[in-house]
Amino acid sequence: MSAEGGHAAGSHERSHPTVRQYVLIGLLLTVITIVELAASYTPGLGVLLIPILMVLSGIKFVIVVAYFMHLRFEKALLTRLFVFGFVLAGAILISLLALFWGDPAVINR
Amino acid sequence: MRLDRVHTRRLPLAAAVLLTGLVLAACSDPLSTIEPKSDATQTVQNVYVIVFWLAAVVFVGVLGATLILSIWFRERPGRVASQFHGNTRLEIVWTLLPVVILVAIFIPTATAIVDLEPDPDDLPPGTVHVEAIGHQWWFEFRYPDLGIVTANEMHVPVDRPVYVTLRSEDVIHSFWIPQLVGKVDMVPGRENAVIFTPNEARDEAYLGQCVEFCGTSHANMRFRVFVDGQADFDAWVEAQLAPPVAAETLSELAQEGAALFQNPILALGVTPCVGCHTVKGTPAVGLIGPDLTHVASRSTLFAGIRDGFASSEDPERVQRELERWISDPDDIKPGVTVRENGMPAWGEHLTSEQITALVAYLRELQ
Amino acid sequence: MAQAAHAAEAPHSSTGIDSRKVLMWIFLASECLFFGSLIATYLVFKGDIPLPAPGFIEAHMHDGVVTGWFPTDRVVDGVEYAGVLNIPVTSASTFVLLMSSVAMVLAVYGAQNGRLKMMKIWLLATLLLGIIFLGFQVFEFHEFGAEGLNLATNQFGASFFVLTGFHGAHVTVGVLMLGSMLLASMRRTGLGPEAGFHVETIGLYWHFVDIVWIVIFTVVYLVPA
Amino acid sequence: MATAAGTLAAPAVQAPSGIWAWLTTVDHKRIGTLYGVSGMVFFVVAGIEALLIRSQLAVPNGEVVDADLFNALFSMHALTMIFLGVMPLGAAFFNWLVPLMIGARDVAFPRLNALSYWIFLSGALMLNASWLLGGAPDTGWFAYAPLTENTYSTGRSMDFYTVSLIILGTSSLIASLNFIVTIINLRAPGMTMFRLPVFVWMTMIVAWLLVLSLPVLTVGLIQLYFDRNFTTNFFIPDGGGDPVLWQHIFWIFGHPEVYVLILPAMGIVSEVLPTFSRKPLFGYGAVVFAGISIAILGFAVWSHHMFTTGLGPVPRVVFSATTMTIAVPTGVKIFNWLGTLYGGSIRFTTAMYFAVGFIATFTVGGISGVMHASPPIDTQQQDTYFIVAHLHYVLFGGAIMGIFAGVYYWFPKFTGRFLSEGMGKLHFWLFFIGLNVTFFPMHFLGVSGMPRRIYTYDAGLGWETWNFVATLGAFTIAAGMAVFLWNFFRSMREEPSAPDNPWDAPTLEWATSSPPPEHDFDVVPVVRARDPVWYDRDHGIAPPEPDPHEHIHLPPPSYYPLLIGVGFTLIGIGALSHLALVALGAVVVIYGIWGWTLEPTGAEPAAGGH
Repeated sequence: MSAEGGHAAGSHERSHPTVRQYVLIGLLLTVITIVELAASYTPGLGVLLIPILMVLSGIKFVIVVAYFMHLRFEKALLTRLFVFGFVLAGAILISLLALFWGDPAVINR
Repeated sequence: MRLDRVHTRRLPLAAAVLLTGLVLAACSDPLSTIEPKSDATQTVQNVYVIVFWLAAVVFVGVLGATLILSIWFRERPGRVASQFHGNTRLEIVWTLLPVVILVAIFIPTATAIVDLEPDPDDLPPGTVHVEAIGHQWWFEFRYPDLGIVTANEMHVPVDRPVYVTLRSEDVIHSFWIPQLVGKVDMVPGRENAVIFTPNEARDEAYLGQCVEFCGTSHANMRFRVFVDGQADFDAWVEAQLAPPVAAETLSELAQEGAALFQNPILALGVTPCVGCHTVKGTPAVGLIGPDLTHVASRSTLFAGIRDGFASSEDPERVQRELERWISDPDDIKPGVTVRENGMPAWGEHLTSEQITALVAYLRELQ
Repeated sequence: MAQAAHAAEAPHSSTGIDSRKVLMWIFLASECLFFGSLIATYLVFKGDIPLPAPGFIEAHMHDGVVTGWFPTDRVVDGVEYAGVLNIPVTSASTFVLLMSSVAMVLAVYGAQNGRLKMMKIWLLATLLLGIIFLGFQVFEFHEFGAEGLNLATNQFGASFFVLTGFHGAHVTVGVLMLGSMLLASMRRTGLGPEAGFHVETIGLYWHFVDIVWIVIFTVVYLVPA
Repeated sequence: MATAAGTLAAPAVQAPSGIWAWLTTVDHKRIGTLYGVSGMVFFVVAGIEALLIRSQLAVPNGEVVDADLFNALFSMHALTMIFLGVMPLGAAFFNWLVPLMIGARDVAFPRLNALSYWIFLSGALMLNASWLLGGAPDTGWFAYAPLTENTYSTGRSMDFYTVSLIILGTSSLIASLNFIVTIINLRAPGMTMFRLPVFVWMTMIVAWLLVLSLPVLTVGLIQLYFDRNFTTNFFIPDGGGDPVLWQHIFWIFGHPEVYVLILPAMGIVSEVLPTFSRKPLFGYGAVVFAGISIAILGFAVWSHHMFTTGLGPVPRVVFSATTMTIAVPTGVKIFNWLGTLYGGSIRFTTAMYFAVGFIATFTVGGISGVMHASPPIDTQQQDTYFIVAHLHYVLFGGAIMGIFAGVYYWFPKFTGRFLSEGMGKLHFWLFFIGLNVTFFPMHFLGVSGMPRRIYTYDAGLGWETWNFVATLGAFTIAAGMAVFLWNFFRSMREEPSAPDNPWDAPTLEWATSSPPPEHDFDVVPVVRARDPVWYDRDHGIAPPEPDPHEHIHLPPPSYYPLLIGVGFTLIGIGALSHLALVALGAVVVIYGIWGWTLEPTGAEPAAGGH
């Protein structure tokens, strides 16, 4: 619909970020990446490292999807469509790993 | 209308015939899945009976309802369809009803899964341990505690737990003796296991077969299980452990065959017999093909698809088939020369006299 | 707005969202499953990479350290293994891809606000950053190959190369789309009223490829085995 | 590029005719016909393969075909039926009906729709070309590694399998994306989501299933292709791989695929039953939600195909529970169909015969499915003829019966002609009796321990009688198909005579002419209720008058879809022969997409996109 493409900012309840905000978001993403790197080089985090990394990259993921991909500013329908696939992919991935990592039958690999 | 006449006559009768057919059809068939002869298959059967009768009730109910509604509400002069969109109470009922049925199925199912699961660290006392190894297209059976290696034929004592570990040398096979134990796959790179206690000794063999598609001759990959009384089993073990036939007791022709069998360069560029087969006490120590130390004592040949010397009424016929096998095995079991580590077609390399001599030798490997 | 001219012939849309955008989002949902499966394969094998055969150790021993087998440094049975993954280099390429996303979002901004020149500049920037990322990947693959890790080496090699390779293929498709868009925007006739949409849709794809890399970077490079 | 696009767009001005019209069409109805005819052709091909299988097994130690050919036959029978028969027949109905049922003038992306057909045709021909070039796939449609790896499957057959399935998957993915968007976005005014006909709902669910499951299969196929051609060892145990991983990947796709095959038939039956019962569908909401639940649960049950693989007790308990749960929504559907019959004034047309037959035979398949949802029972049924019986009751008794209900029901709408009811009923009885005679005895064979996929068996195992009976049944089905084809060709020679709404049906496709005009509706209908045609009839609402000044814009024909399809074919052939051809194919695809994007489509932006 032209209202969507033509007047990007006009037809939405929340207005898109400005150039400045986009750059700031980019900076934020960079900072998070640096923190991730630092965490992975920090000895002694042990098992904590994995959840830390997961949360940080999850935050990055959400930021890109919400702001760069404008999902935050679109109708909820698009979010639902995408999240459905994403959650399913995650669920299948986790159950697959659970099936393999708890598998006693493997004798050589 | 034609529909109701045809239906009313056919369906109830058909349903009755089919249901009883389902119960009776398989009884006394050698591979029957509903004639349990071990604790393991009995456990399955106990679940099956519950599920079967529940299924039968649903079958009759739904098909009957379909039939009755179709007849009752068919178009007739003056009939007007009542316009309604649903009935919430009814819909809740027929959502919950299946749930109840499924719970009734699930509880025995879950119990049976746990019951059937072997625990390798806590095997019952007196367990016989067998290693079953799938090959394209035959089964190898090893008894690690007894030192026996055989092929396509398993002997177990009655009323003692049998623990079978399952492996594969090549592709995925599946191990199944319908009357003794449900199927579990033999997966390369993995080790699975089953445990069962046969409860009926008999002369007739229990039939088993590969049930996971494993290539050209999947259909020709079968085996037999003999459930013996303890004394018979001990005798079998003793026979298997007995030293193989001494060379000097062989007939003249068989000695000629033995020489051929043990010749390390039987034909140029072709792996000789000894490259693949083992006959204990001889230079033949190959590990690729079946162990032939006591091949003539087996009831079948070529993985359960033909009678062997020990069971056939007509040993000459077995002799001829074995000659045909050595000469062109694909003729009996398609694909066997083509697959990796396959049996060569010796007809291209040996004279028929030589093959006759070879078979004469094998025939004396009691 | 520059694109308002075509408002008279608006396509029908029951939800008010442009069909192409809906299509792209569903496609991206599908892509989640694609990369999810590749990542799952990688993780299934990551846990237990077996030791190499003695022949491999001999062939890839440099200064007492074996290269090209394990993802990260480790010592097993007194043998020292140098990890294949080069975190500093990949961090740089990750940064490049992240910046390309920023560039992309600015290009979309330009396109949607009728600032054609801004759009072109940032499209070009995105394109170049994408190509640099691909360059990093070529370099990385080449290095790994030199150290002894290839598709046949072990399950780590196979699942790593197929996962990152297919990500790279997606980046390549993105680069092709960006290049096409850029070329089209140079045409005499200009871009036409649909530019905002095309750029935004390509942008969605590009950002998605970026977030896939966010996951890959974490799961493959940072999370220890 | 720009100039090329300018000249190439010329056919858009004067409407192409004859074969060219079919090659460049973007009309959803014509594409539906292409899918339908292709699907029927491959249905017959797969049926012939089935007859050969049944002939071989009619008697013990049969000698009709040899082992290798038999293995190729059963593998190709499954692949052809699933991917080239039932799926395209489903797609034919989606294409024909979805825009008509939601009151749209076409799908959201007409050219993408044409593209998905040409890619489908490319994959279909490639898969069947394997018969002539290096042997057809002969490891079953499930293709369990490591049997499919180079060591055990020499020759090209498994490469044909991977490449053509990836191509077919691409086609289905494109089509599915298109249908989801169409249903979400192109509904007529007043057509809310909960006024959508159940068939449209099922279409959307099927499309979602494909969109979310195909990528998983694609990954597996890529890995298998890499194993065979690029030295990886994903599924080769000797190289550290794991064949069980293939099984997981395959069935994560494979189980949703089962619902892809059956849900369209459920949708069709949900349209046919109310029309001929002359009353609304019983429990519309329940039927829709049952479909959605089946789809979601369909992703949580894949390991029930692997109960005998050795997964350990916990996964078996869990997957057994999820699998049994699926019986609940399935049961809800069956009960609601029965509820639809209740209180009706049922006209037993041929379509209704097939629909009621569907309920009966599908129920049998559903019940036997619950049996092997129990892993202990499954250890006695898995890979036996019991499973063959089960799956054919679901796919023949379900999917095929449903599809033929749809064929008889919508034939007047599609062609403007009627199929003969007399021959139709003969067809039904031959199918119904044939399928029960073929497949019911297979339950007995399975209980008697007959394994699947064996090309020969010995006498004396109690299998002779029922195998022979099953073979007789198979030829009965073939006779039914012959009657149908005769009926079809006879009918096509007649003059069109069908009125707009011959069955007094409630959905929007019956609100336009039979066959519909190219633009579907003279006036885009306004929907006021769930059964719009009945609502307007009962409330005396006359159809709106067309506006003589309205310019109905239709997307012009395009040969870029065909061109891109050719590009895909080249990529596929290249993947099977020389990688240089892949590059050439990629160039053709890219050129095609360029031309496509720049091609003028009038002023309808909804037709664009890539």
